[in-house]
Amino acid sequence: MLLIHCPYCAEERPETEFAHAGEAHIERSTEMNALTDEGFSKFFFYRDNTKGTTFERWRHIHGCGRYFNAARDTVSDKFLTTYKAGEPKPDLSKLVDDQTNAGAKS
Amino acid sequence: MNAPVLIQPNRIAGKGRLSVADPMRFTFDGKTLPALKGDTVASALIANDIHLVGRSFKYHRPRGIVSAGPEEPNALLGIQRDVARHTPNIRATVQEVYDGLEATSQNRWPSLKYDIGEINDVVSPLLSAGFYYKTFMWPRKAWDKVYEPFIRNAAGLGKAPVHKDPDRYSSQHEHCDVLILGGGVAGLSAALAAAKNGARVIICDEQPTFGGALHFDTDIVIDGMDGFSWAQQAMAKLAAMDNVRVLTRTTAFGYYAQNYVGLIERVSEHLSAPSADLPRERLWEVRAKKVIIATGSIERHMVFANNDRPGILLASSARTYLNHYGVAVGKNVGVYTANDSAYAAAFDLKEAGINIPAIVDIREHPNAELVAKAKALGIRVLTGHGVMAAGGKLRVSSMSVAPVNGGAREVIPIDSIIMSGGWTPSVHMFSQSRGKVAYDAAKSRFVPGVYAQDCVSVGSCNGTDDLSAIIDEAIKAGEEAATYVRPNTSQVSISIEANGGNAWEGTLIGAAPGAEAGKVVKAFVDFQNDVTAKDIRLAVQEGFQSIEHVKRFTTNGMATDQGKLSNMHGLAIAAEALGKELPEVGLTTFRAPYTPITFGALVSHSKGALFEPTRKTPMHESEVAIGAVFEDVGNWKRAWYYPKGGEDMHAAVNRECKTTRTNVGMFDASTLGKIEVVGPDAAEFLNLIYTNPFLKLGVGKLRYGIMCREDGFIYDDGVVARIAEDRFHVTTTTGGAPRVLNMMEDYLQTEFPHMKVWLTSTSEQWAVIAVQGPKSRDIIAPFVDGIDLSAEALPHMSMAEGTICGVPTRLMRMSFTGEMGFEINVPADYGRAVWDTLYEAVEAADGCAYGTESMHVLRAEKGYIIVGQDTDGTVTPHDAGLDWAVGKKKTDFVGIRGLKRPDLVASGRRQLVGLKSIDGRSVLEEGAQIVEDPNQPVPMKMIGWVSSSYWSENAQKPIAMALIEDGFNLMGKKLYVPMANEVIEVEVCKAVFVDEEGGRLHG
Amino acid sequence: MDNSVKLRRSLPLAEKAFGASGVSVTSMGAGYRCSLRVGADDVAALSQALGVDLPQTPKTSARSASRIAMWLGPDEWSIYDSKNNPIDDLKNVDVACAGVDVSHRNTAIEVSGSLAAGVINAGCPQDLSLEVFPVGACSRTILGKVEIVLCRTKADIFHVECWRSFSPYVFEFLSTAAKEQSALAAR
Amino acid sequence: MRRFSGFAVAREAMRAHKGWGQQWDNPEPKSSYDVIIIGAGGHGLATAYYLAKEHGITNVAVLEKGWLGGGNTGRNTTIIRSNYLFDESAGLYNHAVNLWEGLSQDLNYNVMFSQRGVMMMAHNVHDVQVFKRHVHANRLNGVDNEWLTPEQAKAYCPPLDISKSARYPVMGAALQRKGGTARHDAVAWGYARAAAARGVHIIQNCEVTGIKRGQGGEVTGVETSRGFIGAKKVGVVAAGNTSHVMQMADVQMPLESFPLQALVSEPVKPCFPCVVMSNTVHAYISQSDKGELVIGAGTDQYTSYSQTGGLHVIQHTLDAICEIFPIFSRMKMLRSWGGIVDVTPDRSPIIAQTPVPGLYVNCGWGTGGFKATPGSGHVFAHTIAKAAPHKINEGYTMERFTTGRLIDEAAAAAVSH
Ligand SMILES: Cc1cc2nc3c(=O)[nH]c(=O)nc-3n(C[C@H](O)[C@H](O)[C@H](O)COP(=O)(O)OP(=O)(O)OC[C@H]3O[C@@H](n4cnc5c(N)ncnc54)[C@H](O)[C@@H]3O)c2cc1C
Ligand SMILES: NC(=O)c1ccc[n+]([C@@H]2O[C@H](COP(=O)([O-])OP(=O)(O)OC[C@H]3O[C@@H](n4cnc5c(N)ncnc54)[C@H](O)[C@@H]3O)[C@@H](O)[C@H]2O)c1
Ligand SMILES: Cc1cc2nc3c(=O)[nH]c(=O)nc-3n(C[C@H](O)[C@H](O)[C@H](O)COP(=O)(O)O)c2cc1C
Ligand SMILES: [Zn+2]
Repeated sequence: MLLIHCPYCAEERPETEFAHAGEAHIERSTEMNALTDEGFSKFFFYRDNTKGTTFERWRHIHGCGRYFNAARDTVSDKFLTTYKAGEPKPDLSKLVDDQTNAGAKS
Repeated sequence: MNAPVLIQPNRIAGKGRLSVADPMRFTFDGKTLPALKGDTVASALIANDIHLVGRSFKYHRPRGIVSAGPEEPNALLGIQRDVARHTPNIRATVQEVYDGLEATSQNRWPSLKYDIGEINDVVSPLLSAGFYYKTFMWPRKAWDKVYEPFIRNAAGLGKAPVHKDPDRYSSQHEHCDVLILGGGVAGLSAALAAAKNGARVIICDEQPTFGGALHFDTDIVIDGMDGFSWAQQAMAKLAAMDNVRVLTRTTAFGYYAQNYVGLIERVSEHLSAPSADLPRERLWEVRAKKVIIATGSIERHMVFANNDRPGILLASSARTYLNHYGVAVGKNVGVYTANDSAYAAAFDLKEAGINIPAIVDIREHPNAELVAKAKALGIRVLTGHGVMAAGGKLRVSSMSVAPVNGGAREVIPIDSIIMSGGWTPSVHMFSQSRGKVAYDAAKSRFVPGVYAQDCVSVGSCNGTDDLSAIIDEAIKAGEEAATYVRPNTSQVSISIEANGGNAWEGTLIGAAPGAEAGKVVKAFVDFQNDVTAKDIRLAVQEGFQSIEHVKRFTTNGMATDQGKLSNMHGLAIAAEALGKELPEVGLTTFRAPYTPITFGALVSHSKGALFEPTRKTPMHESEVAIGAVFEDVGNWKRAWYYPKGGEDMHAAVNRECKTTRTNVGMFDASTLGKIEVVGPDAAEFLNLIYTNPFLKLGVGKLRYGIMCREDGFIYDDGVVARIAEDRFHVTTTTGGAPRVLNMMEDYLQTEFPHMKVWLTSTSEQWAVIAVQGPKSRDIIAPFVDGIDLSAEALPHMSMAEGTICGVPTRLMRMSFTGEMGFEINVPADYGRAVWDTLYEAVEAADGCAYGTESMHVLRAEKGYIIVGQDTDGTVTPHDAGLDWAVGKKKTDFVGIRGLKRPDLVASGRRQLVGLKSIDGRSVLEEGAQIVEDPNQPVPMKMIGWVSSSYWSENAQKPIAMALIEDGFNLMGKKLYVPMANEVIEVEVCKAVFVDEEGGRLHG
Repeated sequence: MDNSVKLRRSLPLAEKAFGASGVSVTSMGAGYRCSLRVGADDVAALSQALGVDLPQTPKTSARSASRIAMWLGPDEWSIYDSKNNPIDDLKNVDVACAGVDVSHRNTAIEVSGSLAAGVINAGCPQDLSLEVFPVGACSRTILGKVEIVLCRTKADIFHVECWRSFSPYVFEFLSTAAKEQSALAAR
Repeated sequence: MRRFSGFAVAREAMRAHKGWGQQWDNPEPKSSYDVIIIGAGGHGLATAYYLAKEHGITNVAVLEKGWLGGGNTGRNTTIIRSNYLFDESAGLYNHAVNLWEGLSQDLNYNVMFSQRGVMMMAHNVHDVQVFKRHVHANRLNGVDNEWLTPEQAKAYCPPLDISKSARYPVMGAALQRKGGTARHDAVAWGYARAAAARGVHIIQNCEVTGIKRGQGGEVTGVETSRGFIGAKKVGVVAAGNTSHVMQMADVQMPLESFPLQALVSEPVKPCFPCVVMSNTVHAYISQSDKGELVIGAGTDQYTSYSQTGGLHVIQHTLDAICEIFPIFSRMKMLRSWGGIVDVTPDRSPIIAQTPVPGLYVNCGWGTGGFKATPGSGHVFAHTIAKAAPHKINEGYTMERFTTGRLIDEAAAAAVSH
């Protein structure tokens, strides 16, 4: 069971309070009607499915109810950071550094 | 039970820590035997000079007790408390004796001594590793009927329980600063240091008493006490501190992400009459900020011919039996070792009066002091020698000894052999945490290397051998952990003084002399799975070069002990055969659980009533009272039908349907999902979520709405009521309630965050009673206040607020039956009372309550769909004949683009239509398939399927709905429904079977 | 409005109670609840209308008289009142907000006694030590297989809220755990 | 290839098994091949085998980053059945079952295909409707599947609790008698041995790290941890890792990879005669020939490339197992593990050509591809050899996610595995 930091509750909470909600930063077009078949397919079906740091959405469904984003390493399953919905992608290079430093502690 | 007379041939007076004042009795294969409180089944059996306790998996070789701990591969017994409390495969070395315990040996027939399966040992050359892949292929049929049943029957150890488990299991989530796994000297020292520094500490050990190796190592003095006493004192000190939780009999079985560690505490399996409220086991789910791993190390056996004979044990285990349980493993004990630790065992046994005919040490030059001491005690030491084979069958009777470099064999009679191939650090938990082990070439062992989580290993599991070094390392880890978690507390340092406990030198991994390549002997690597050194070599010979292949081909390390003794040996033999170094070949993956754990403990409370919640509506008890039969819909219990006077479902449903159309029926619709959508942008929001237009829906009006996913397939449907300009009452299907709310929240929070709208689930705020039928208005009118119920004031698809029976209501004029009808929403705590009141009136008017089955029939008579029955996830609104509900002028809604994809607009899609049986009486089976030509050969071309089908009492004929290719264009066409024994002719029709004009709605 | 009511409120748990040494599990009487949603700008206005300061720190609650306001999310509070319906106080407020009466949706159970936190931890994965979950702390979370709202009203008293149809499960869960924990503590 | 038989075993037994050779060679990679298959799981190896056997293409290498069969092939619960609803699925999986039936003989390797029957439990009215829909469609498709009453289900699987008081009572079951299990490792080994015997190179510890393309965008070979290897055609059969491998050719996939866990109990004497699946309560169970109960859990909710998952997922599964089979509560879990499954939006596989000339992909089997192994390899070999799909896999393209022509068994039935 993962431990996830909810940026709204400002606390780490157990995974069972959360629902994973797929890859993050896939915006729904404001002009849905203008999408091509391929465009729609990319939007709805195609995913990076990154091996390494992925950006993903979670909902603190059995907590504050908020959707938020996370950067997580899909190989180690470790979170690099979580941030509120609507905020831009954090600077990864910095985060990776922080992690290495944090890792050195133990 | 009366105090038994203690005749235990191997119990040594004055040795061990158990008290003769606490006698008990247990049975083994029906024979009653004495034991002492604190004995394990294994120590008690050995005390009674019983070594033969089981038969191996494949060859059915007689097997004895090898160890004194959880690593035991052989001594697995069935333990029975009573008929329903039978547990197979219990390690005799872990199970404590309680008065009246019944133990049975396994995998033998007809008896332990005379086992038919022994034939496998005789034909064992045929049964080499992986032999079954090479044979049993001809004749093809014989596999199912002969070979496979034979293989299956030969396999397996104990017998599975046949009764429902009557025991309780408990669970507990727990958080701490520092979790310490293992309560040997390392764990205890770390715990004392961490606890003194204010950390919230949990320390667990799988044994009943703390101390670890101190159970056997009586040469150690700590803080002026003998080591074991120190451990007990340390544990008492910890237990008395508020910030420490001490858990005995508690195994750490799994190390998961982010320092989440699973522990199982065995609560009552050692008690003779546990209270019924006491769980058998308790699962602890611990989340720790820091984990200190202090799990010690495990002694290895020696791999030589017939090393599996009963009476051959690990040396330190023999020492545990002697020093802790006061039991000698034999009277005449041979010693075979590659490591110093066996000497101490020999000395202790010798000093207890046991004859030690020889210490056979494969090393040319073992520690001179130890050799000198042995000689001083009168023990013969054969250095540079090996045990080439053990003699005896049901019990070891001799060891055949020869110089390692060749030479004459000497057969030494013994009744037990104790052995040590050195020690394997227990890196299980470390590895489970995803840490990477490193190879310590000097000592041929794997130790913790790169850490992946916030944890640290100390003591013997970390490859630290010297006692003082262990203590220093552990104290440091404890202090650092505490200050890491609580940086602001002032630091207290502790000191622990130790004497004794020098590092034990010497190691042997792989086959011992006499079992090397080319020797055709049975030298067991994995006892339980009967894997020999030559099996491992055969695997390599056949091309299984990865250690993972070797494991799977030979099953080495796959038994219930998971290779605690065998993995290193297997690896070494494979590496040798491959001509590679050990770390190049590598270990197999460590996985949870560390030792096997009870399903029931993982389930803990989630069984019976707590398996999953059973949801009941507010009116449930009233429905029970009038005889409802219920069906499961998700977690809900819904009234299915209400049989009267012995009616079957069919009769009840016919009556309910008829009564509702001609008179009045009432229905509990409380399970429908409800969402209150509030805010200035509420209408805008719903307009995007539903395919229908919503902006212009008037206050007090209702609209049926359809919801798609972006892909354009129907996701849910429901009725939306506008309560106020900025407030809507939305209903969803029963099953759809949570996912619809979740989807709406998703869009609201992430796609349309600019909208000022809030969503609140009110599914359970409102009890909902549908009153339907021509008399529905007459029934409810007397109870309603503040609402004009007339058709003009409250027409079909409108709503009003007022009271009913004096309680507030949202009263909706709507219908899922095609009759005039009302859906009465009342606050749920009033639901039952309002239902009872209305039911009285309905009954007085010769109306009835109807259940979900009648609801299904009544709506099908009108062709109304049920999402999830007449649609699945492949049906668009257009397919379902609901094109009218898709706002043509809307520029956006969820699904707008998906709906336009080529395949969704192509011709030939399956469309929802009605079906009549041409014979006028055959009720089709739901799910039945439809074809154009019933005479075509299989595989047939199916053009559709029956989604709903009933006998309609109102229409006096069978009715059905079906999804059929191009169905809208097939009206009147004759099609066929091929069943197993007949073909039913059907005709496509409109899906409306009653009141085609729809006039009845508006009464 | 409720004055005109002639019918009885039948609570989902009626008057269920379970007691064992060190812990009791008791269903609470009928209360009033409002799910309140409002943006940050309008919190003050609503605090005033409700007579209780809507807390803005996660996991905290605020009290006044018979009323308690629990932070559930950044724009979400649960207002519980054992005597008066808070929704009535929102009638004349003129801010964009969503006050929804959920008095009947939820029901409450009180768990009290020295073993209370442990009993809840039988199914709740949060850290309920006083250090991390002090008196006044509240949170939506999980108990076994259902969602609850948990509020610590005293060091050894917890107010547990859940939807009505889940309440038999929650009660059964808590009383089963209570029975076992009591027996375990007595070892 | 030395033929395996009872006689051969007996002969070898007399001489301490000294005569067995390697079941497959471990050759050094050549500089190029006609076809490279990435991934030596069951599907990849089967593809290579059928390329050689059916299409005479033997200049083939199967590249495996670890040890062959170590992916999902080596970690699945081995359930085999073909009672799927849609024509496309029934066609594909039934093709596989037909091949399974003769596979041991074809490969001269006993894969222990055990047709003990797969029984899927119906616990509510909706399940009954869905399963009956399957039974009818299967009958007309020539796929074995029958409806059982609760009593018949109990007779077929005596440990089943069919009491009406159960939380989820058994309302019936769909039984496919031809379904069952097979020995997963033997499937990989058998294909490897048979493919190697026909000249296929199986190269283990050889991770593909790049896909090289020529002027026209066509594949020309692969970069590996053992250097560049040229190829005219490349087939990606990398299960959980597909997105990552396809990214090397700049092809994004409609896939997500999730951890899927399974566990085994301690071995006990035969007590469970068939395979039982219950989708409503999420339980999948059978007993292996060695005696362990083999139990499948669900996927974890998040994407991951680690072969582990959370304890709560295992707990959830055991809840269900013990609820349907309360007698198993005292049994013990011996080992649990995880695999990585790649899942398509409609949970049906992709077996197709890709936008990159010469590049083929076979993926998206999610939680249920073991059963298809022979069929999948067979049609994929055809697709690669002919540069055109076999009739059976025509619908399993990537384009279906653009046109909307999905093969969505789950949507139709909420059934997995
Ligand atoms: C726990 C679990 C239970 C399951 N239960 C069932 C079941 O009961 N029934 C069923 O039908 N199916 C089941 N499945 C699914 C089934 O296991 C898979 O669908 C199937 O085995 C896939 O086979 P494969 O050959 O495609 O993949 P794999 O066996 O995973 O083979 C893919 C190979 O590709 C290799 N690879 C990946 N990347 C590279 C690279 N860059 N270079 C070289 N090699 C690479 C991998 O190492 C791996 O060996 C289950 C899966 C799991 C995890
Ligand atoms: N001199 C040497 O070379 C040498 C070698 C090995 C051991 N030893 C002796 O062993 C001791 C080492 O101390 P230590 O504390 O590191 O180890 P230890 O073996 O004394 O204690 C480890 C404890 O951990 C427990 N444990 C192991 N795995 C567990 C799990 N998964 N869950 C719960 N409990 C678990 C065991 O029951 C045991 O009590 C010393 O007494 C030392 O003298 C010495
Ligand atoms: C059908 C099946 C049966 C298994 N039986 C056993 C078993 O009896 N003992 C065992 O230790 N592991 C067993 N395993 C698990 C393997 O040991 C191993 O965990 C699995 O193949 C995953 O590999 P990994 O753990 O090395 O990552 C079995 C696996 C499968 C797929
Ligand atoms: Zn939160």
